[in-house]
Parts: sequence; structure tokens; C-alpha cells
Amino acid sequence: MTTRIGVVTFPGSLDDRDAQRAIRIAGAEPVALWHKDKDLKQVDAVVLPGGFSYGDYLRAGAISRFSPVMETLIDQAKAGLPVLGICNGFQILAETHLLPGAMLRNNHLHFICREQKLRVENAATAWTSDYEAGQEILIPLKNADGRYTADEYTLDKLEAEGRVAFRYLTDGPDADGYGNPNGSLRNIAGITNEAGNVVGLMPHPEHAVESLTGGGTDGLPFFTSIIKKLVSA
Amino acid sequence: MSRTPLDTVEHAAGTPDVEQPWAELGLSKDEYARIREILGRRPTGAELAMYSVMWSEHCSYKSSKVHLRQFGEKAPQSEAMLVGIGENAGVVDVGQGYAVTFKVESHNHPSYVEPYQGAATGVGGIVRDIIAMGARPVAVVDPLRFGAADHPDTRRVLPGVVAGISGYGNCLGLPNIGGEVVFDACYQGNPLVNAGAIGVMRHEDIHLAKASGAGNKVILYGARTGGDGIGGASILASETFDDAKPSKRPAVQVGDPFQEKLLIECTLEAFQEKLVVGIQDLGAAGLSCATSELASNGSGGMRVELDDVPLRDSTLSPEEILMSESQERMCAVVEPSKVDRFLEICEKWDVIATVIGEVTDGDRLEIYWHGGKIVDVDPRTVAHEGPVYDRPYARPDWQDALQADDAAKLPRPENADELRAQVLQLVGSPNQASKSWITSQYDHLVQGNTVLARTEGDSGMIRVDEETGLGVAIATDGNGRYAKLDPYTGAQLALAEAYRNVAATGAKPLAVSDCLNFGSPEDPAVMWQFVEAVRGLADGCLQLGTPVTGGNVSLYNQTGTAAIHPTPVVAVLGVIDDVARRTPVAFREEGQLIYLLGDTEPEFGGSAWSQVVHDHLGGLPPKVDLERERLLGEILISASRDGMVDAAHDLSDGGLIQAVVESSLEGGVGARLVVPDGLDAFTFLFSESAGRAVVSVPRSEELRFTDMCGARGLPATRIGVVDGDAVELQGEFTLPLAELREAHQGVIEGLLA
Amino acid sequence: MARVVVDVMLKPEILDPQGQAVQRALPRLGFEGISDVRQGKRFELEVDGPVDDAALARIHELAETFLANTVIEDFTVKVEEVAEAAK
Amino acid sequence: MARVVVDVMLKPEILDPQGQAVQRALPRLGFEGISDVRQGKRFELEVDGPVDDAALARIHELAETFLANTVIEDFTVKVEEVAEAAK
Ligand SMILES: Nc1ncnc2c1ncn2[C@@H]1O[C@H](COP(=O)(O)OP(=O)(O)O)[C@@H](O)[C@H]1O
Ligand SMILES: [Mg+2]
Repeated sequence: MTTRIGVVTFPGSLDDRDAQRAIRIAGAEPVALWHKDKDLKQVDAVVLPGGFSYGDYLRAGAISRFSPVMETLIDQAKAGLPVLGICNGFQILAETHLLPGAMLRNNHLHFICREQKLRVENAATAWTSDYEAGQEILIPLKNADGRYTADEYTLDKLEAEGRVAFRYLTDGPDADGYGNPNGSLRNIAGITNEAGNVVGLMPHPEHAVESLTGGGTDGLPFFTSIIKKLVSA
Repeated sequence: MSRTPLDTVEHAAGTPDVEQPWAELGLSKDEYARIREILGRRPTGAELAMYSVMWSEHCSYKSSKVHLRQFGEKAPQSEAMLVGIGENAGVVDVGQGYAVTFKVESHNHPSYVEPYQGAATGVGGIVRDIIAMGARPVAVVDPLRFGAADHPDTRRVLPGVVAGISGYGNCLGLPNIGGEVVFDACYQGNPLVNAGAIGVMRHEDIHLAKASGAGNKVILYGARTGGDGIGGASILASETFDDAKPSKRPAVQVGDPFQEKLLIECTLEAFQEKLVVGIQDLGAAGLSCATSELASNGSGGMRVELDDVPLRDSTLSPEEILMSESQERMCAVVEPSKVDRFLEICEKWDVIATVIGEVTDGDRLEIYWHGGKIVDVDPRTVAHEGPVYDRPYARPDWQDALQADDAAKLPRPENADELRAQVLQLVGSPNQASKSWITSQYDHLVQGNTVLARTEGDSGMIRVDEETGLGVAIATDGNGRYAKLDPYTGAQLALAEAYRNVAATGAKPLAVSDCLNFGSPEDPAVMWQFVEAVRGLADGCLQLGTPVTGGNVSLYNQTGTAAIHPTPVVAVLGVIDDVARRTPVAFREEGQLIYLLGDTEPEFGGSAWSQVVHDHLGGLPPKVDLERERLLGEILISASRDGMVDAAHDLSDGGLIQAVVESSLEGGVGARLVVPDGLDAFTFLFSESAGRAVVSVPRSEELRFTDMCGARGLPATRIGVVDGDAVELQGEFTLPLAELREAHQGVIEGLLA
Repeated sequence: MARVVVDVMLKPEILDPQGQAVQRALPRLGFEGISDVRQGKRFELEVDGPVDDAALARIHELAETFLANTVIEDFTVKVEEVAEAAK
Repeated sequence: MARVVVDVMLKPEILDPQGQAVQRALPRLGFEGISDVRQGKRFELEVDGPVDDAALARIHELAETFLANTVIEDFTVKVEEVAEAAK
């Protein structure tokens, strides 16, 4: 039986089709989920895609968080359902407090779209097991509100528990994708919950699954990781 | 409301002598007289509102129409053309059952007044034109012109415009795959914000803006109607009909990209279920335009209940409702049996939708308000039979002196050091410098089909079909400096450059859209520029076999008597069978051979070199040879298809050195160049002769490639090799890539900081 | 030191997509009885020296030329008591 | 009908690049003597019915759970006199 991975479409979701394509390329079956439906259609995992749900009005993710689908999703995520939040999806996860912290306007105040070097800090989550810990990858990034912020206590706790999943790499030339693109504290690009089933990150792995259109395939392991995990489970 | 009686048709007929503010609404005395003649009575306030906006320059093309006809009259035979000029946007067959629609429009003036919202709503408007054809929008482009890069106001306008385009386009999920950024003092006070969009559909999904079938319902959906952009209407409303109103309404609208994204999705869903008979977007002139165009393009008449229009502001008068330019609205004609389903889809997407009228079997457009008939017109007279002017035009008396002031006489670099310094100066000048500060604010990846964007290729390219690799490419170009020196040639050079850019990536040019930005048509010199540019473009399109499918005219871009440079912006759309074969600009492999295609002559009029080094504009622009352009295009396309070249870059402003530096920086590999026989180093580097490109050829392909060029008669000169980490001109200078990058990057940010 | 607050709101006739989005979300959150929401910007300026008429006039000019675009926005300027110890 | 205003500002310890950008632009515009600028959001809520303690409590809750993200933002709620005839 093929693995079924849901992709939620909120009003204003943009990269939902891209997430579906990535899931397909990785070998699973993408299942479209609708924000007004509480029903998750018994999928094995869920991706909250990028975009500007509700136009990012108020705060990115603030309105989507109250969608019917999120009610179910929050409960099931707490019960272990694997959830990946990409960009706007990460912002939604932060607003629901499934992941700690918040995303603020980029420190340079602009939307930024670029290729970004990341280090995989935690290769033990449901979505990262096909990476090696410490592996450096190149993934596109595009957002206006990507500055990860949390208080010192939370940041220390995340570090201590190994829950910083991805970090922006800063020790190289800008032209090669190095640098902190938005002022995120401690160069944090993505984090995981304690159980490792909920992961959120600002960069877009679903845009790095075909070399023709994404400039590389470094994002594919996100999707192969989860498929392997689900198949072997 | 017991104030003045409602100005119904009946009331108007009975009160022929009421004073009407036609002049304040921008109508001439003759135009007002014509309206009275058409109606056989004075217009009601609502009718006057409709005629005045629809007969405005912006909506009626009254100064340009007589000339734009050439695009139809001289249109080349093209099997690709599915829908031509006259619809919201043209449609082109790209094969495999796909059709592509594309168009460029201007939003110049609003972007000067309120850069963010002006530019944002410009994107919104052009995207609605694309949806109205039945297509899913798949990409946007943004040709931009600003005042001098170091002028303080550019610091206000440029970041606002860029943020507006990025804020709106990114939020719609449309990759931005191309455009231009040009600085010139002539655009101070009149920045040009042109926006283009491309949409893809299956042939059978093409929709047109017409209301047919008596009994069919007219549905207005999207945002509520508010008091935006109705400066004119409030004159009507406040001074003639209701003195209590604020007398000025802002002429700038605030856009809501989120609402537009919902509009896209719900419209496409309605198309998919074949629920729509006719459709029209609401842009300039709002409901006046949508109702009169839908009605006049269809077979019957139309009856509209204006009271049913959902309002944001309940105090709006009927005139204001008719003229409002509130954004993010569309109008669909739907069969009665399908109305429920249509409304259901709108509800699914949280889009407000209301039946506001129906198609009738008469031939009148009738609009009712509070039970009274306030409009009763033949819609054709509103939408299509506006005034047409053949305005006087004359070659300005300064043209000769300008052309005589030949750039060839300017002092040239005297030694290798000066040559080197001028190369650095050129690649670091605002117009030639990297635009990454701007393009990095645009999402070029969303939708996952972008094959070329930013500096990767000479044109933007997107994949249309994931299975077959079918794709389309688009490039927009326009050089106001060339056009100022000679508008006829300038327009052809814009066309030639866009054509060449598309071919350089391996795509076959198919069709053209344009945005003609000029000063006041009431100035005979400007009018002459316009006439010449249109003639040049129409002749050029005929010769290249690429029909104009639609476009836009923006006039009155001037401050006082100072007009902008005539700026015809030309967009060329091309098709490629397999995007995997596209040719990028980057030099990537050391050892590959660099060939220069085409002939280089000492042509410096209007050149970047003359501007950057001497702040000079004079002489003649480069000569145009469209047969050569076509041949060059064919060679570039064949070379891409058969894998004979690894990189290709067209030569345009800045000449050969600019192109080579860009290809080297893009690929991170240098180039060793030699001045070919018969040329001096200066001309070799800086000439802007048209019809040229540089390519990098793998050694294994050299013979095949040169044979092909030889057999077809295209001059191909070996000028160097891809090598090292510097751009070197043998015997003259060496410029390390790091130094070039330093000069080329960061220029725009530096000016705006 | 004193604080001057400049509030910038879209003019009433101008569409306020953000305010609308907030308002439309309210019923879903179980909030009724709010008939309109408008969202604007609040600038808190810490002014060195006394906030006299001259200073206020300058801030008014700043608001008019820079903080707001009066084509689409209205603004108000007011001096605020800064309760020192308050959080 | 009454108006309740909710002001939302970033917590003082959180970097406010928007406010900073405004502040940095001031000298260029010829404004001196402003030592700090912070930019936040202002929400104007039009409330049907009386703004009694119960209503205010509800709006306070709305601000806390929705209008502000208290991980990063502080807020204040206040009732505003709506000058009826004023423009
Ligand atoms: N410069 C031009 N070149 C070609 N076609 C043009 C040009 N300007 C306007 N048109 C065509 O005239 C028609 C009316 O234009 P317009 O009123 O701008 O359309 P819309 O209201 O849909 O934006 C369109 O079909 C448009 O493509
Ligand atoms: Mg249109």
C-alpha cells in the first residue's frame, strides 16, 4: 500500500501543488486536504504548505490556525501524526504552539527569495532521517516573515534537547547561499517538537526535488524520510 | 433621500437644460454634444459618468486607435494566433492542445503617487485580464523605468514599487520570471511601471468577454464596491447631485492580493465545470466598462439592478458605483440553471457573489437604481464607438540636431588602463549593474515550473507540461534612448531585442504584446514619436512573422512640457518543445570556445557607453536588420535543440563586454578574449550593433556549429575561450571576477541606502 | 524625554484588507458584536527635549510627508504620558 | 456604537527593524532629536452595544489570543470616545 501524505490547502496557500508534486516524486500518494474539513482522510502524515494563507494578514499563520482542519490536526499531531510545516506551514505551527517561538518580519524588511545553505542538525526526526546529522544542504528560501524568535530560556531548551533541526550556514560567500537571511536568532531555520514528529522550517524543500526547476534535489530526503518511516512502521 | 430627484432617463428627457459637468469629467464640448446626439436627449448623471470614463484616453484609445489599427492591418499570417487584438488579452497556440495568453499593461501614474499600492494594483489588473481569458496565470514580468538612480525621489519610488509588485505577485503565487529596471532622469516624476502576465489553458477553455443568451444572469463577484478611484464621479456626485459629499475621492486604490488569489481559484473552478458563458474583469472604469463591453460584445442587451451591487460604503451614489475602480472584482455571465453551482463555488472560496442583472433580448444596456431607470444606452456607443482623433503630429525640429550630435565623435579611451576603467564603470553603472536587490524580492520558484528566471537566461522560461517538457519563454525590452533618437528604429530595436532574447534561450518566437509609454498626444512632437514607433513595430512584426496580440498605451507621461523618452516596451512570447534543452547565459565549462555571432560596426548612438562615460545622448541608434535577426534566431534555436551551444547571451546595451561579464559572473568562470581582425578593442567591447549574440561552444561541437553558421550565412567569429577566474582581453587588460563582481553587485542597494 | 504617538489609519473610504480579514475571522473565534475592524499603524517616537509646539509641528510634518501617505491615509499625532515604571 | 482601540507593540526586548528603518531615515529628512522609534499595530474595533466590563473583558481576551501574539507582542485595550460629527 502506498503511503498517503495529506497537503492542506488554506485560502491563500500557494505551494500546495508543489508539495504534492514533491510527495509524488518521492513515491508517495499526495492527498489534498481542505481547510474547512475536519476530516484528515486517514492520511499517514500531513504537510502544511507554504504560501500566504489569509494573505498573511494580522500575522502570518494567525488566522489559519483557527481553521477547522487545524482542530483535528493539533490533536493528532499531539498523538504522534507526522506533520511538516514549510514556511507558512511553520508559521501556522508556531501560532498553534505545536512548535515554540514566533516568526517576525525579516530584519531587512524585504521578502527574500534565494538559494540557502543549511545544516541538518537533527537527523532523527520523522522528516530528516534520510539526512546525516551535520549534512550541509542547499534549499530555496522565500518569505517576508522568517525571523525566528523565542526567549532565551526557550532557545536554550531547544538547543539542549537537540530540537534545532536546521540552521542557516553563515560561514561562506553570500553568492553561494551562505548567510543568515532574516535575522533568525541563533541562525535557526527549523525546529522539531520533542517527539520528533512535528517539524517546521522556513526554507522550501518541496522546491528542491527536481534539478530542472529547483536547482538541485537536496529537498527530496524530507519526503523519502517520512515514507521510509511510515513503510517500516 | 428627498434631495434632488433621481436623475432617471425620464427625468433627463424632461429637463434638457440642466447644466452638466462634462468638462470636469474630462469630456470636450464636442464629445458632450455627441453624447446628446446619440441619446437624442441629455444624458442622465449615470450615463454621463459612463460615457466620460469609457471615452477617456485610457479606456477609448481615442488618440492612438487610428494608428494601432496597423497591428491588425499589417499582421503577419500566423497559425499560432487564436485570439487577436480586441479581447482582454491575445491567445496563442503553443501546441499539444495548449494555448497561452499574455499581455503587458502600465500602471505608471498611480505608482508615482503611491508606489506600493500603485504597482501592486498594476499586477492585480493584468492578472485579471489573464483570468478573464479562461487561463490559469502562471507567471508575471515587470518592465520598470525610474528617474535618475541617485535622485532622492527614486529612493521613495523604487523600493515602494518593487515591494508592491513583490507583495502582490508573491501573494498570488505567480513566479516573477522577467522584466527590466532602467534609470533615466527623463522618468523623474513619471516612472513607468509596466506589468505583464502569462496564462495557460487548453484550447477548449478559451473564454471571451461577451454576454449572450437572453435570460442568462450577470454575476458580480469578488470584492465589495467602494469609493476607490472615482475622482471624476465624485465631481458628479458632489457638485451636481449631492453637495454634502466629500469632494475628492482618492484616485489610488489599495489592493488585496489575498482576495485576488481567491478570485483566481474560484474562477478557474467555475471554468472547469463549464459554468461561464462570458466573463470580464473589472479594471479601469469598473462596472461601466464591464457591463458595456459584455453587452456590446454579445448578441443581446443587458439589464442591471445597481441596488444589488454589494457595497463597502452605503453612501455611494449610482454614478460612483458605476465608476468605482475597486480592485479584485469580476463579472460573469451564467446560464440560469448554473447560477446556483456558480454561487456555491464562490461560497467555497469565501468570495462574495451577487446576481446583479441579466442578458435581455433587446439591444440596450439598461441600469436601474431605486426602481428608476438611470441608464438606457446602446452599449456599443459607450464601449466601442467613442471618439477617435487623428491628432496632428510633426517631426520635432530638434530631431535633426539630436541625430547630428554623433556619439562616434566622443573621446574614446586612449590606453589599456582607461579601457579597463571604463569597463568597470560600465558594469557598475546603475543600468548595467546587478538587479539582484530587486529580483531577490520576487518569488520566481512558486508553482514549481520555472526553468529560467532572473539572470539565468535571456528570457524567462516556464514549463507548461510536466510530462512532455513543453514550455514557453518571454522577454520584454525597450530602449527609450534609442527611441528618442529615432522612434521608428527604436521600436524595431525593442522588438528585435526581445525576439533575440527569446531565441537565445532556444525558444521559437511566436507573438508580441506591447506597452507604449509616451508623453502627451496633444504635443505634435510626442504624437510623431508615437506614430513612428507604432509604424516601426507593426512593420517589424510583419517582417518577423510575430503578430501583435494585444497591448496597452500609456500617454501623458510628462511633467510640464517635458515628456519621457518615447518608450515602447515590447514583449515577445516563444515556445520550446522541451525545456530541458533551454540555453542559459552562464559560461560553465573551461575550455569551451566563445563565438560572436553577427556583425559589429562602430555604433554608439544611444549606447550605454555614451551615457555612462559621457552622459551623452545623440546620433543614430544602431541599424536594424530583421532578416538578420530572424537568421540569428534560427541558428540559436537549432543550436539549442541539437546541443551545439552551452551558453548564449544576446548583445544589447553595454555591448559585448557587458554580455561576457554577465555570462562569466553567472557561471563563475572567466573568459579570455581576443579582438578579432578588422575591429579595434573599443568598438569590439562597446559597440551596440544589433543582431548579435555570444555563445559558448563545446570543442566537440565546434565544427558542426561553424558549418551550420557558414552554410546559413551567419557571421560567426571565434573571439576567445571560457577560462580562468578573470575576464581578460588579450594585450589589453585583465579583470578578476572578484573585482567585476564587486563593481557589479551592491550598486542599487548602495544608492538606496 | 517624552513620547509622541503617531497613529496612521487608512482613510475610511479606502479598502482595508487586513482589518477585513480580522473581522471576518471573529465569528469563527466565537466573537460577535463587532461590526467593523480597521487596522493601522502606530508609531511611538521618543523625543529628546521638550515636546513644545515647535516640536509637535515638526512631527506633524514628519507624519504628513513620511509616516503616512495622505493620498490613502489619515494620521493623528498625540503626546503620551510615559508612565515610567509601568510595564 | 462605541470604538475600542487595541494597540499592539513588539515587546521592548524584541528587535523592531521597521521602527529602526524609520528612525534611520529621519536625519536624511532633516529630522533630529528623535532617539527611538517603534512601529506597531493599531486596531479600531466598532462595538455594537454597550462597552461594559463584560465586553471589555471579551475584547481583552480577543487581543490576547488573536490580535497579539504574546510570545512577541504586548497590547493595550482602551475605549475611545467617538466624536460623532468630527471629520
Ligand atoms: N499598444 C497596443 N498594442 C496592441 N494592442 C493594444 C495596444 N493598446 C491596447 N491594445 C488592445 O486594445 C484592447 C483594449 O485595451 P484595454 O482597454 O487596455 O483592455 P483591458 O480593458 O482589457 O485592459 C485590448 O485588446 C488591447 O490588447
Ligand atoms: Mg480587461
